[in-house]
Amino acid sequence: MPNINDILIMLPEFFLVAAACILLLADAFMRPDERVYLHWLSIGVLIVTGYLVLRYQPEGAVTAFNGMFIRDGLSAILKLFAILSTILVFIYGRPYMRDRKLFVGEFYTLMLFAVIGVMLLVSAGNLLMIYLGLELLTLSSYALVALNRDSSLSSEAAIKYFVLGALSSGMLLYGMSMVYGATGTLGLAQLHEAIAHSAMPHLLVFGLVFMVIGVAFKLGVAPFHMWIPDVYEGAPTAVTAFIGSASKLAAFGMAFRLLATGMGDFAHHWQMMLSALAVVSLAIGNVVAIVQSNLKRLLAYSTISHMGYLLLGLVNAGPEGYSAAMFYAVSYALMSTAAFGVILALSRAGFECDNIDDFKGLNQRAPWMAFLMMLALFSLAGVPPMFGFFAKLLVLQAAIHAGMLWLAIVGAVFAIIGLYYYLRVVKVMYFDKPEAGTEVRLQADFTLRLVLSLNALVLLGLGLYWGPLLNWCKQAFVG
Amino acid sequence: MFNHLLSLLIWLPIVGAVPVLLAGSGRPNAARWISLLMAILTFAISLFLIPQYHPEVAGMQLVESHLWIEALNVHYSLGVDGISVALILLTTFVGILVIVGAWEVIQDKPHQYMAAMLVLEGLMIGVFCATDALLFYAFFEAMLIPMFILIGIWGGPRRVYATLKFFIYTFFGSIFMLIGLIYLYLKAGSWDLHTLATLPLSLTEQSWLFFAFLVAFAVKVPMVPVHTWLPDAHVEAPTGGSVVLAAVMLKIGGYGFLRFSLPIVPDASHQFAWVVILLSLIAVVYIGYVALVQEDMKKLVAYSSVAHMGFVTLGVFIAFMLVREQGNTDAARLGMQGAMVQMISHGFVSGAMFSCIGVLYDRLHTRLIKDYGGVINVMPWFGFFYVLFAMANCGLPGTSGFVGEFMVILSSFSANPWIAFFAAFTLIIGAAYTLYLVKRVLWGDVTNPHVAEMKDINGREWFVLGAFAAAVLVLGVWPAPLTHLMDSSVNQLVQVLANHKV
Amino acid sequence: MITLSHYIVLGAILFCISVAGLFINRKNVIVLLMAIELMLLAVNINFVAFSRFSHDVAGQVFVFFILTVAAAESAIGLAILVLLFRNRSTVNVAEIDSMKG
Amino acid sequence: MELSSSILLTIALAPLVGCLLAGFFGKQIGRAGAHSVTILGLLISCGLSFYVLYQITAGGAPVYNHNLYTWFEIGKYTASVGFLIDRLTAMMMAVVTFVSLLVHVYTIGYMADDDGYQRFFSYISLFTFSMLMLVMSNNFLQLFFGWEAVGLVSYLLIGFWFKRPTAIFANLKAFLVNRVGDFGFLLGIAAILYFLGTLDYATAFSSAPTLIGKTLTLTQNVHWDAATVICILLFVGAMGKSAQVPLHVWLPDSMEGPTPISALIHAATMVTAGIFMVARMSPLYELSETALSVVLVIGATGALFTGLIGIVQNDIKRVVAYSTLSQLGYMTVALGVSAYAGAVFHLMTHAFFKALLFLGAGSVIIAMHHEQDMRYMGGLRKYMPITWITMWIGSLALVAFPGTAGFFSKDTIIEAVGESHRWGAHYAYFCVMAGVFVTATYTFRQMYLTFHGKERFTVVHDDHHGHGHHVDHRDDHGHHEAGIMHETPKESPWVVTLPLILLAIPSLLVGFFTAKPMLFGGWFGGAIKVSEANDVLGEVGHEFHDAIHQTLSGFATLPFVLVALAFLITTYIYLFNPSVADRVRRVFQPLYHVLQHKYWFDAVYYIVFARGGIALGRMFWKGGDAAVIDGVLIDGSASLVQRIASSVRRLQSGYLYHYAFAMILGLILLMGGYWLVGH
Repeated sequence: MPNINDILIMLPEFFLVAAACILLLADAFMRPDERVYLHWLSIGVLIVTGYLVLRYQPEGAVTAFNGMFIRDGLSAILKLFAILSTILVFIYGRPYMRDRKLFVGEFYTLMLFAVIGVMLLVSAGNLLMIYLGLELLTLSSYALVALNRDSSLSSEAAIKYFVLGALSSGMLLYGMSMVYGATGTLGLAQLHEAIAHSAMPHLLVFGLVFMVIGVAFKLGVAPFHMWIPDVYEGAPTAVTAFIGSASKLAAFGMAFRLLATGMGDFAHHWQMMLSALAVVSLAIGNVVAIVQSNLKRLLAYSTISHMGYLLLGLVNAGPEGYSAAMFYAVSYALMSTAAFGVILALSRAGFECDNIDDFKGLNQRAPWMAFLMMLALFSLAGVPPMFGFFAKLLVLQAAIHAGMLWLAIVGAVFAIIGLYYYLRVVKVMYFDKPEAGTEVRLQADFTLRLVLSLNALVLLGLGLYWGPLLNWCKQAFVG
Repeated sequence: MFNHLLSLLIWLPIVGAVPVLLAGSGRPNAARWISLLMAILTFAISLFLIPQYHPEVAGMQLVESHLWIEALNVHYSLGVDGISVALILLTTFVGILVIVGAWEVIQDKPHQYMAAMLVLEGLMIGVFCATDALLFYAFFEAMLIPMFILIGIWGGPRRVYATLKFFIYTFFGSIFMLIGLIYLYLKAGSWDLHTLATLPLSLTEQSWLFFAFLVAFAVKVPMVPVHTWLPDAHVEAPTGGSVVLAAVMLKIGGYGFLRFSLPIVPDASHQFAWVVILLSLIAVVYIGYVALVQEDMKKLVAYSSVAHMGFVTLGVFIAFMLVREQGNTDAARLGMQGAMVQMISHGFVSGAMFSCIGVLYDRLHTRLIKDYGGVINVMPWFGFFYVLFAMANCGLPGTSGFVGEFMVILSSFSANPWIAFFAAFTLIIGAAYTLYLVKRVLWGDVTNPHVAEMKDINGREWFVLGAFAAAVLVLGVWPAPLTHLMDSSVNQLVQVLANHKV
Repeated sequence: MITLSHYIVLGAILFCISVAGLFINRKNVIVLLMAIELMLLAVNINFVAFSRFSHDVAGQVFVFFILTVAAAESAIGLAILVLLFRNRSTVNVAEIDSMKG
Repeated sequence: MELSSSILLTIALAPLVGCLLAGFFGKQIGRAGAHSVTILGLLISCGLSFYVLYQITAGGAPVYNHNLYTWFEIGKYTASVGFLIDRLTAMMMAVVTFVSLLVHVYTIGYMADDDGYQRFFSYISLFTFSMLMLVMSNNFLQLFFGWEAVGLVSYLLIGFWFKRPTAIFANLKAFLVNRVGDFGFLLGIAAILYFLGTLDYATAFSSAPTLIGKTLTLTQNVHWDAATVICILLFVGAMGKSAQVPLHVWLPDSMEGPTPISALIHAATMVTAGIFMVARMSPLYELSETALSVVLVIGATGALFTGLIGIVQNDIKRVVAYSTLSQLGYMTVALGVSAYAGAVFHLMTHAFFKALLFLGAGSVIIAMHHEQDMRYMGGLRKYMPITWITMWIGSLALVAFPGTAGFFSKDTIIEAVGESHRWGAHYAYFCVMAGVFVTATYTFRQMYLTFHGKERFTVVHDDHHGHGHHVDHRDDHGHHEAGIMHETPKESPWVVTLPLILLAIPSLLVGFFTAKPMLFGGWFGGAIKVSEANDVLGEVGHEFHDAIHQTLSGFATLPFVLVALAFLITTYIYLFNPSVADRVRRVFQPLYHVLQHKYWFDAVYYIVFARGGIALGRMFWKGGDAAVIDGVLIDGSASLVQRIASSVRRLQSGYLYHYAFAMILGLILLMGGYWLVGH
């Protein structure tokens, strides 16, 4: 029987659900000029949720509702950073959304529901929970992508996202059904037991392939990446920032729950698949990004390659690799929020500022913004002493430790190619002369500038001192 | 202060860049003065190394070590031996001169230029101090960013191509080294260079690691055939950039060989020494000929840098032949010392040469040799310095350029007369391309009206060239202090070469 | 006698049909939505069959959730479709290619 | 009494101080200041040099050999800077400083109206410093320092009139050819360090015998005798510095420099550095017959064949230049037969009379307003008697007229070669003997063309060609119409003639007094070492009783006959029947052609090394760096990635069904992959 303790364990989620519903109602009674309260309220709600996540954080792992819900270090970290990046998105996105008449209640409530989806997903203890969390997240994301009703691009992005997302979740479900059939259970823990002495290992692997595809799609790993460039480009930049940060964390959580918690004993199977996927997405992501002219699209391809690096961590299939991968996911979330943050900060009404050429001579116009963007880009490129470098270091190390030296070398080689397109953006910002018609917004509001600066400088700061975060990630996987 | 001397040296210029950036945007002069102050301060502090460092004691001194990332057992550990001390002094010395050299030359965003220079200086010092592999790598790579900016913003017409080439080339080299380092870490459980040096490795492992290191440092030195980024980078870089690049950055390649290839993979280094020696000799001869036909002064000097750095790699790697095949440690020390002296000397000479070209460029805004001619008629003082540095560049005794090459040739003869034969070829070809340059630029009658209007060097330029000249001559006439400074460290290195790992 | 494998095969066939519908159809987005529904049904068949044969109810519970979510999903799908039609005045899949490369 | 290092330092540094003052503060101290300080410096160092010479010879001072400071000390290898003062050094110091001093004085007159006055004085003082460092060195490092430093000054001075294309071509050529020599020299030093483990003369010489039997392995089956390798490599250096065939090509061109330089550097001192060096290394050379034979043959070749070229030269300085080449050949021959003392002795006498000849030629050139072509001279003796007489003295010394300084040195060499049984000695004997005739021929020809016969220039008086125009003449000489003078030639000022007279005296007498001790008296003591077997001078010495007998018997020797023959012929041709010259030329047309083109040495070198080098460089650059490395590897791979990228991006077609298809494909691949791995 569920008891009060279960409620306490799930307190953050319950609180957020309640708050989201209240905000949904409140929004109905708000005059447009009061929306700013909604903005701050939702930020506050998220902060409280984050606090709750940290508070009563048990040692080790506890489960609620008969193992449906797991609360452990992993979930705590992922939730916290998901919440953090959502807050960042709210702050960065506000002027952008206001300029585009998108400063509406749905944005906030949908985002909150998406966050709930993330939180459920990363602490799912059961295939059913994984499905529900995933759907909650993706359904809200579809709506968010389509938020800009009058933009044909965003509706096209939405439909593509929707159809492919549905396809992938269908495949995921199909895989789940197979696994269920082979083991007769949906609980991940029981699954882990059952796999060892399963009557139909082939059926299991069959299911595993489908589930891997579901994960790969969520991560945006080639060849299941096709939706990423279009969605990144078409969606409102704020939403893109969310998809590029929070939902990547969720995807990692999902991958871990399914593959490690659930199918841990089949590691030797999915290691193969993941390393193959890693190579493909490293190649496609890094190479195709070179020829992009739209910055959001470029970042989309960079996401694909980064998820390839994240897989380098996962293939290690041990606590070391998982922590490396999580470290990578976290670092990536911070980097991409910073990069998208700059785009959001610079865009004006009627000017998306998402073409690479729009950044020409940014150093003349807004040296500080250019500097922040440069930090983000070098971090994405993985040049020390930036944060991104050490993330790469960890995953490479994990891959080599797993005896996959060749994979690490592939990663290294593609890092060189990847460097080129990040440098291209820096070159545009610093070495080119500004063009007329690309005047960027200069008077972004103070909070945005402050938070964005902090966000970008953290990339440098964490680069200089990233030990504690790594330890935190490592502790999530002890035992 | 003294127990954090190295940290101070590294971080003072880097932190000093912040006020420069803040103050500078509106007030260029403030930026200039602050950065000059920082540079001088750094130099002054670096002078404390001389009393603080005890040359007779081998091994790392002024050591600082703090746990940086205990999860990966990475330490923020610094330390210097004689070689690093010499290179740090070179860095801080050049640091001042580039700031002064850029004083009114850089008019576009001088504060950013100065800040980048200071950051670069700090990072380079960091490279010479780091005794932890990962820390070294971090500095080694981070260095690229300010240089990338320097070339890209204040460079010449093809600056974008040049700077991208520079960055990607170097990154390409070092990424494989990173893989190698990770491999070593996983084997040794530590990044500490000393631990790695004592780590037993099979010959196969060593060979792979050797080539990983070779690529990284060969690009940096640069060695043939991965040298082609250098001419482009030099030609397009602003004068200060070229000076730092030639004077200090190239040395990091040679330094890397000493810190990584020699101690960590001695057997593979021995086995493949012939590769490096061959490439070095190619650098001397082949590049010498290439330099002969350059039409761009900077390109010519850049190529001559490649040729001169050939002596560094040569001096380092003949040591293996001498120690392991003949047991002639003294000759090995001579060669190694020669390589080190060559590094320092080349720092002065090439820096001076590029400063001279900068002086000319500031007047006529062209680097093509054919646009000059008979400069001596209008710029006698400049001519004096130019001839002096040219002579140093072709290794005239009494200038620093001679010392290193002399030592390396002497010891390489002991290794194998043929090596010495090809190495000594630099006497001819080096003189040929340098003096041919001098002939076309300096001598002769005034060729065109622009040259006729050139003014002789002003006080600021006098200071820069004079400082270089002093360094070149002092080192050339009395190298003993420098060799004494490095002797015990070099000796220790040679001992390291001797002990086998397999 | 109908065995488990018959159900599985049926599910597989349905799944394949739906998949085929997804990438062979070049006409209409609506068809895509239908294909998606079909895919979910295929999954449902699997779940029910498995749960029936392994005497475990969880599978059937899962099916309920899938059905619910499917409803929500198609709702959103149709909403997006409406948007698309409003902006493009077409629902032809072959014409939705303004973002590529 | 003991020599003090302070004195020696003063000798070396006084000229350097003068150089620095004149060079850096030339403007402030002015012309007078410049020449005063430098000459003062030279006076000091010259005076002290003679004092040292006296101390060493008469004062009974022991050989001074101390290090001033350590240059580097690495393991067992040390390099120091220090002085070794024995009789050889002392004599060289005296000669160098004496000639240099006179040249300084002479320069006051010669460069009177040149813009680079201070610069010039600074240079020649610098040269004196470098030369002293060279001769006073007690180790190979410092020797190499002086060796290259004098090369540098020579480079600067040949290109002194840097506006002249010919001058800056000549100085580059001179430096590079010398570098070829230094290339060998440096390798020689390296070999010494390798075999003897030291750079110090004393240690090296004392351990020289250990070289015997040692070999240098070049390949598996090629082993060369250590001593031979060392000596030949060192001699390559000497060939460069002392302009031995085939590295002699730079010396004639070096005449582009002002005449005082030709006298000081390219006749008296620098070019003899090679001779000095070999003499200094006698303990090593004595170990290798082979090396000495090489030296002998090369020297002999130079002695004869470069002299021949002198006969067809019309430029007064070039005649002297070629005679210098030939005389250097004589010295080298002497070295080759281990008559080191003879070589050094000839070096000394040659320093005097050749400097005299050059300065005399310079004085003529002044009088002719920098016309150097002898075809436009003639009959100058009545205008400039002092120059005329002194130059005759010099010429007699050069042709070894019995009694003159040159006689003692040169005839001794010839006899020594006669005595020697070394391989190549016969060839050498022929060369030096024929050389006597050649020498006499071009010398008398030069004298007649310059001072005798009828004037071949016309004086056109016009006022607006003032003194100030000399500079212009000098700067582009040859541009003014040949054979046209604007003032009657007149004797040069005393600053010019005084050095001539001061040089004429030793040219006449020095041999007379010093021949016996220096050649046969073992005057050089330990400085020069000759093994018993090779002691040809000893053989020669047996017939040598005293200078007077020697002089008298000199009239009955074959060389004198040759000289006399040459005298008669030239006198007939150039005084009485000039047309014969042309007929002779026509008869010997091919030979004349060969000599005119100096055996095509310069042409071949220019095509092969200069042009060839440039071509090779361009090939490497365009072909290697630009085409292969950058074109294919770097930019090639970059553009390859670009191309791949732009083709791969097409997969992102924008069509939903393609995207879906991609996923299905992925599914199938994963399945298939698993299938393959599974089975």
